[in-house]
Amino acid sequence: MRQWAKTLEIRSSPHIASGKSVDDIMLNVVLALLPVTGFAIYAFGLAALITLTAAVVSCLVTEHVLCRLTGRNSSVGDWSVVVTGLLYGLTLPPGLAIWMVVVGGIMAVGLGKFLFGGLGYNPFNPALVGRAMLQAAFPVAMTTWPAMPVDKFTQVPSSTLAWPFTEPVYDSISGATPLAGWKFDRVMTEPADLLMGYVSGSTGETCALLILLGGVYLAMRKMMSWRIPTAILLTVAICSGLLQLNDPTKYAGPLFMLFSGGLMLGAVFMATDMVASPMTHLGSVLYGILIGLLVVVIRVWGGMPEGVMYAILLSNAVSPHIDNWIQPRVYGTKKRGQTP
Amino acid sequence: MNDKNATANSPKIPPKIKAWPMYRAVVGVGVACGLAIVSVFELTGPVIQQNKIELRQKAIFEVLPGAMTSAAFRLTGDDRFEPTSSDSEGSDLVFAGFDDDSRLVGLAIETQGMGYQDVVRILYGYSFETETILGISVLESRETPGLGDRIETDEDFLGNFGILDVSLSPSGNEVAHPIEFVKPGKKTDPWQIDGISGATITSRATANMLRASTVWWIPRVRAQREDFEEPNGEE
Amino acid sequence: MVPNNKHALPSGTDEFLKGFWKQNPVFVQVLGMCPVLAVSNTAENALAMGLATSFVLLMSNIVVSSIRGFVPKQVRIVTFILVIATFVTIVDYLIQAISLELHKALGAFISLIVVNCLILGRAEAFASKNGVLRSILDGLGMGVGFTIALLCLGAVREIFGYGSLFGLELFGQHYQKWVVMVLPAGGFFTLAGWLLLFNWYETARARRKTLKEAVA
Amino acid sequence: MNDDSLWSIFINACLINNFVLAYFLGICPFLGVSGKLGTATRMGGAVTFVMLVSSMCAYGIQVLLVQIDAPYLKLISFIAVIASTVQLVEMFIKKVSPVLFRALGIFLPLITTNCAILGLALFQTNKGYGFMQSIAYALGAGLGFTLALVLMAGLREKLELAKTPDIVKGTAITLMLAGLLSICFMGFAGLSN
Amino acid sequence: MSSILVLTAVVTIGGLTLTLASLLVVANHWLHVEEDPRIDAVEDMLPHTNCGSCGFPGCRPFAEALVSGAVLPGKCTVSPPEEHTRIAAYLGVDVGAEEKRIARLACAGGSNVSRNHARYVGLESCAAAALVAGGGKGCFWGCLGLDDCEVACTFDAITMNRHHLPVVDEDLCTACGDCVTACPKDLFSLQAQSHRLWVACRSQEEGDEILEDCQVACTACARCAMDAPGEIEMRGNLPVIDYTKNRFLSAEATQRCPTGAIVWLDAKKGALKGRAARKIIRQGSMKEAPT
Amino acid sequence: MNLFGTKTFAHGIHPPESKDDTSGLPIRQFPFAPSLVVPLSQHIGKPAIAVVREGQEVTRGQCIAKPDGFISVAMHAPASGTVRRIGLTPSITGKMVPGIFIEPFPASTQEILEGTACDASTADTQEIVAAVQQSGVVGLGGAGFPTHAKLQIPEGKFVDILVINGAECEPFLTTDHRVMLEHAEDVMAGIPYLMKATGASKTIIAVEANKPDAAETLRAAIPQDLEIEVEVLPVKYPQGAEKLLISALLGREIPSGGLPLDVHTLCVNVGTTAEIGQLLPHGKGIQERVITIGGPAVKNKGNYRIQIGTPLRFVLETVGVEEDITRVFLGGPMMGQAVSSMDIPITKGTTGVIAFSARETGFLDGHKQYPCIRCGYCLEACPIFLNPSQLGLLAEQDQHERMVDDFHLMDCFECGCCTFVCPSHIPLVQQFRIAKAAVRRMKAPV
Ligand SMILES: Cc1cc2nc3c(=O)[nH]c(=O)nc-3n(C[C@H](O)[C@H](O)[C@H](O)COP(=O)(O)O)c2cc1C
Ligand SMILES: Cc1cc2nc3c(=O)[nH]c(=O)nc-3n(C[C@H](O)[C@H](O)[C@H](O)COP(=O)(O)O)c2cc1C
Ligand SMILES: Cc1cc2nc3c(=O)[nH]c(=O)nc-3n(C[C@H](O)[C@H](O)[C@H](O)COP(=O)(O)O)c2cc1C
Ligand SMILES: Cc1cc2nc3c(=O)[nH]c(=O)nc-3n(C[C@H](O)[C@H](O)[C@H](O)CO)c2cc1C
Ligand code: SF4
Ligand code: SF4
Ligand code: SF4
Ligand code: SF4
Ligand code: FES
Repeated sequence: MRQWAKTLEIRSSPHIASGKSVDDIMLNVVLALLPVTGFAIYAFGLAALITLTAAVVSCLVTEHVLCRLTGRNSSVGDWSVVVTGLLYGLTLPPGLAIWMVVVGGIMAVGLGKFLFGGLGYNPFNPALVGRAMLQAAFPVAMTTWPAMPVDKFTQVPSSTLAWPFTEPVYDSISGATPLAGWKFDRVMTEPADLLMGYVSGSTGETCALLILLGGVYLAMRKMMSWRIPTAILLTVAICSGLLQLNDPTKYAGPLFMLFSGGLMLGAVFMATDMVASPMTHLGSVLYGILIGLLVVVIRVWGGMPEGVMYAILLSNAVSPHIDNWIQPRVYGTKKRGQTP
Repeated sequence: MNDKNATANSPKIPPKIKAWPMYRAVVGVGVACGLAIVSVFELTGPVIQQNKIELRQKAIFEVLPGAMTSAAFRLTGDDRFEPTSSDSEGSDLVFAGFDDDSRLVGLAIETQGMGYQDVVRILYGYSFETETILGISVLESRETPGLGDRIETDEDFLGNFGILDVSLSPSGNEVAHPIEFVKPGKKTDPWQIDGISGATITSRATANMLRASTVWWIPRVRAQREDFEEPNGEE
Repeated sequence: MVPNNKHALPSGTDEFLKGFWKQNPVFVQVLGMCPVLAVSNTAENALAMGLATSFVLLMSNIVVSSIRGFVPKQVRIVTFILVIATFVTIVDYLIQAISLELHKALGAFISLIVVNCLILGRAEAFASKNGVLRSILDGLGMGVGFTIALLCLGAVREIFGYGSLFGLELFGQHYQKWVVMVLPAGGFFTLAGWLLLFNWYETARARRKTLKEAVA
Repeated sequence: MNDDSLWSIFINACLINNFVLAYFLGICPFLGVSGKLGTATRMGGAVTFVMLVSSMCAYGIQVLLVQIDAPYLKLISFIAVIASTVQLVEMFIKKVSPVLFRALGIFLPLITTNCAILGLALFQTNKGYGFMQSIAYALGAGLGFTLALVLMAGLREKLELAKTPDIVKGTAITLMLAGLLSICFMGFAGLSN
Repeated sequence: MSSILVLTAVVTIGGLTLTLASLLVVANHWLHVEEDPRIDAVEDMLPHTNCGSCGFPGCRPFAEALVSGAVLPGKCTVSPPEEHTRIAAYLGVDVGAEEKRIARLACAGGSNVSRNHARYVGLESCAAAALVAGGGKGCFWGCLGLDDCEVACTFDAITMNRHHLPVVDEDLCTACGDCVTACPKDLFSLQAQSHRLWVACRSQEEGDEILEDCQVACTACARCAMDAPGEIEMRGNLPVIDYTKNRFLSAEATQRCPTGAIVWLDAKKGALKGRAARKIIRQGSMKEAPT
Repeated sequence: MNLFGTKTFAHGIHPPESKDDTSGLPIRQFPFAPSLVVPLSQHIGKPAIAVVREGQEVTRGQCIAKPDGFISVAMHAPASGTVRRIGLTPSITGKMVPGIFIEPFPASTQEILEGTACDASTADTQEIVAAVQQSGVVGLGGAGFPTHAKLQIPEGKFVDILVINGAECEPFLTTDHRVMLEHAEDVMAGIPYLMKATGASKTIIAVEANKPDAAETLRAAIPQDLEIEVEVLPVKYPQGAEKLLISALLGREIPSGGLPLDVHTLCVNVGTTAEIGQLLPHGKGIQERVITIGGPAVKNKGNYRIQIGTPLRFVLETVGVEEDITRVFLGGPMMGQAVSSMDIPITKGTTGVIAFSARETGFLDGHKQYPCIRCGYCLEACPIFLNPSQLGLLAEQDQHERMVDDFHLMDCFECGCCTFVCPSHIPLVQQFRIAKAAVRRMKAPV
């Protein structure tokens, strides 16, 4: 009687999907980061390669081991931890001791991501948590920059190879980052050098053009919110412009502010980490403005020359509130948002 | 409150407030406590006073090598200095240090300024003979251990002192070369302070407060050098 | 007024020992966190703070339990705090007399022992309901538990942050100090780490227990 | 005397040396009451209010004690006054407005045993602040406390829906977050003029 | 000198405390608010730490909540268990002596005796599956076996047997009713433990056609109703047992059931099926030991 | 000509349309199945009451069940034949519902029985409503709400614009498209009934831009004396949902929990309209409907006019399916319901039968589910402006009340946009359905 002996499958609608997938998005972020990574290796040589490899590998291994220890499926395959590792590596000074890179990588994934429940639940940007921990633990090592450019590709600073838990020894006198140069000595770096990345600084932050290129690629593929970087960059540009108008000898101009330090990398790749940023469009813009303001405040009035990392982390902490506060206006209701 | 239900449910009625037990308890205990504190204060007071003086003297002797005794002086309204007791406090004090032979070694002066985290207070020693800063001692700081606190321990940094030039200009009423801060290893002139790499902010703050303080104090104390000469310190 | 359970008083040893583990003020009750975090950057400070707190705890427990009869409820907090503040002032002066350096290191936290939730908590929860002897045991136990916990934190933070323990250098001069450990953040992380260990041990023990029961 | 500007006193107490995240004051309520945003905000308000009141009281007492030259009575008078003020305010609110009491007053007992209040009184006298400076300091400290509490509450509410491992749940995760927040606040270090 | 000191101290502190005490006395007099005295009593039994770890902003609000019955004393992490029991005893309400009730499942169609029309893919939960074309089970009324009840039971009274059918441990079950709400097919109900005669099926289909989907289904043959007239009656193609006549019920009614849909739940031997139930069914799908 | 209309709604998605296979195929008559089952509940509301006995012979179009109350409609025999049984039959929800089993006479001409006609120009509102109820017409757009109940405008409300829904935004489906092309005059005949009953002064027929031929045909068929407009809207899912359609056309926003009536409009599907235009002038009852049979696993895809009550098994056997068929659902792929049993009959609400084989379904299930990464895609897709991400997180913790109270769960109409775009492949809609069911259970009077 029953012609179809075969059982059908039933599932809940919808029965088709867009085909976008988390691993796909993350893989694309890695792709977008490749030019930056390439330039970093070109500019800083083997030292950068070692730093980046150590960063990515330590993040990957931490994730895998922690997943295994807690009996979860290893989530290494979704590429997100590669993004974290790569971005984390790109924010480190090129000559950082390998063992410190590894310590920070463990912090980034363990403390920044895993303890909060893994992918999707981290309240702070894991890569920056790793960097912030390192900056707090080893401030000297984290603010010592090899002079740019390094003469030979194969040259590895002795600090990179410091024994675990020992203080690294620096072989040559370090260079100053453009921001530090401005803050402490009022030395202005050439805008062309800034743009092309021929300055000293963290591994991946120096070439603003390539970072923008990656950002545009991601934004076009709709894998990143273009609102956040735009809001950040505009805010910084406007604020610094106003300040410069006020007193050009005391305050650096928009061009310098935009293209120095970690602002580009931070605005394009790190503030946009969707997990720790608000979800609505308006929320994203507010979040971007907040980051921009904090960057300016810390850079101009703060004790440290650079503040992108702290600005992003602080805004990460604020983003749940932005999300609470700015809810989309539901169709057919009057008020925007609701108070949970 | 739904008092009917509440009282119906439980027969207990809140006790009437009686004033006397409350007074008895609070005042009684308070007075007893006051007495206890006073007696402990009485007992420990002199020891603490001694400790305080010793601590300050330790700092003075540290910044004025060779000094064996010290005396405190207060700046008066007419820009003169008069002796005062060694446990007095205030921002208008300087301390003179004397060696074995009761000869004036120099003055110790306190100054403060914003560091990396919070206000840093330091004491520095000034020598009339060489017209230099002899040394510094940190009285209070909340700087990062291992970084900011290297202004106390960093040999290179401390090497700046002893020879740090604060001589007056020929006119005698201003410091010829106010102290300057330079990046580590960039020192060329004797009035420059070489920074500490990794603690730039704190070392710069130190240099800045020294500059401000010396510019103000040195012309004044030099003009009144004789005020400090008679050794009439307490010890 | 309140039905009392005089029938099930724990033994004196238990009263003393409970503060070590079962009701450890720091790890279990999570009380008196401020000094725990603030003054545990070195083992020495931690020890000093622990002892100072224990002293105040003990003394206030004694006094509170002996005057508990004649303090009306409405002024209880004020009275107890007066007692505690007195002992804190005394400790403050004693430490100043012993060493000003130590006093500087402990900072305002000596004075803040007054508001350490642990002390008022024990005064209210225990001493005001129990006899002097029991209160002494309780105060001692809690004090020791508190000191142990402080030492746990202080030791870890000093080892990482300074490479030393009780001022003794452990790893030679090339050791890279972990500045974060002596910063405020390090305090939070270290305590969190200890709590993690504690939780992990407790869950593991609970699991073993249920496993045993299941087998039996 | 101290001549810091009111604004820098305020910023210092609120951001740079945040009472909770840099000075470790008021940790118990910070851990206890930061679970829900609404509660956190109200607790913050209550603490700020009490800080203002006790800061003024402390200023008065300090003036008095200096006059009669009895510094040794500082601690005991501060705490006695603060404790009873809090109790009085609590009773007062309870009587006058039960609604307000529900919203605010219930936090008051928690505040008596809050180090932050006493800490504020002690610090402000140690630093020798004048009346207006004391108020700026209290306001900064109170708002800083509220800020830390509110940020923490937001994070904790968010994490409530997360799949945090079991052993981290509870105080441990709150402390982790506090540590991270404290690192974030390090960004404000050295903020000046 | 020292006497002056003592005098200052005594006068200052005395004055201060006097003022404060007066203020408190006055305040207590004027500002006293009438409250349920049990709150005070309960608060007295709490540790007064005001630590907030109970989730309430202090001991008093917690005491209020306790008195109002919103929480249980165990929430307080500070006070020891003895205190908890003390508070519970003080506030305790009479539990009353009712007959023990337990949750019972009205389905015996484990995976060994029933078949599925379609394979459900998606969230692993009965509630989810039930919304997708009923879950794909051949019998629309039957248990989907995706553990919602097991998860819902906070007392671990439910375990799934190896045929994916929930089994209730009568000792552990507290009749909380969580499983009743959890089951999307409404298969659980709370029954007095003495109700031994039980229809383990909900199918409303009539006739043998249902047997193709489930071998232990009730075919509405009405033999049980005939064997126990007045105590069992057929309603909506299912036998309905009148438990008010519980005393007269016996295993007799199960004897002629061809599928074993009606069972006698023996306290010791578990579910007993009638002689007429086919052999495979008699081996039982209902009271399997959980694996 | 306005080919690419600009009127549309915010958010929404663009799934692949997949309509090319069947949109060009004319409607064909489907053969009679050897046995038909007419469920008594094919609509929202109370089931109809059978008025035939087992063994009775019935004529095609004869009323075999009468409405039970106002929110209920009549059923008509889909074929002349014998009533074999009145018993339970499976339905698309999986529930067993009572139905009338009819065995058609093999050699009958299957003439349709006519009743009392209802003339749009003379009948008054009540007569039209009664006639619609008697004709058994329910919403053919999928929801199956009795149309006459919509036409009964409550006291104090009024309708000024009637919207005829020809959007057909679901992928694969082409029934409305074909009806508009081939039965434009029926649509135009149906509109006067609707306008008369509701008092609307104007009618807008909404067509998506991917059916330009339909729009043309309709425009050409507009009678002189009626104010009817054909509006072409850009292609976007779920344009066909009445709330969004009305927003797109008129800029009116239906309040949360409200009806189109609250903004003085009424929305009726074109198929429904055509059916009314066809049945009412002859007093007939509905016994067949147009259905798209498509999907990759179907061999003879097409648009068919099928007897209501035809078992699915017969339908698929007749059109032929691939060997490895694994999944069949009724309706479009976005909202359609999966079929668990081949014995369920085609009902008035069935718009299409879509079948997938193992190849396509494999693609869907190969995806691993990740935690929500808060990408915000779902927020950007949800046409109701909900926060599906937050709702999903809450659903995982079973915080159903918060979902309802704080995040408007009950406004979700399960369009599936959020699930479609979610890169983490979270079954959001399913979670929302569970939550809604749980909330309804809780709120239901005990
Ligand atoms: C995204 C990003 C964020 C950064 N944030 C910070 C920061 O908050 N603070 C910081 O000192 N350096 C930060 N850095 C590194 C700085 O850009 C820069 O290299 C360094 O701060 C300059 O050295 P300095 O400490 O001498 O100023 C960041 C780098 C990147 C790529
Ligand atoms: C946790 C932390 C603590 C710091 N503490 C100090 C400090 O106490 N004193 C200081 O001058 N700089 C401190 N810094 C700032 C950096 O070390 C700063 O980049 C450095 O002073 C710049 O010096 P450089 O130009 O030699 O690199 C700290 C930075 C961090 C991250
Ligand atoms: C997400 C969604 C999509 C819909 N799409 C259509 C559609 O494409 N065509 C249609 O006629 N009705 C569609 N509907 C149903 C309409 O909202 C509405 O119920 C119908 O047009 C009313 O006409 P009816 O009662 O004649 O079926 C959709 C409903 C929803 C919730
Ligand atoms: C546009 C974009 C930016 C990202 N930026 C970061 C980042 O800055 N840091 C990071 O750890 N992960 C980043 N990720 C990866 C991912 O979100 C991260 O692994 C999660 O934060 C871990 O839960 C990014 C992903 C995308 C798509
Ligand atoms: S959920 Fe409740 S009623 Fe059901 S089995 Fe468990 S304890 Fe019994
Ligand atoms: S009894 Fe109900 S809840 Fe339990 S497994 Fe069966 S269908 Fe699911
Ligand atoms: S299914 Fe609901 S939540 Fe998802 S997009 Fe549609 S209306 Fe929004
Ligand atoms: S689309 Fe999916 S992953 Fe993205 S926010 Fe929505 S639920 Fe989360
Ligand atoms: S110890 Fe500071 S608030 Fe508890």
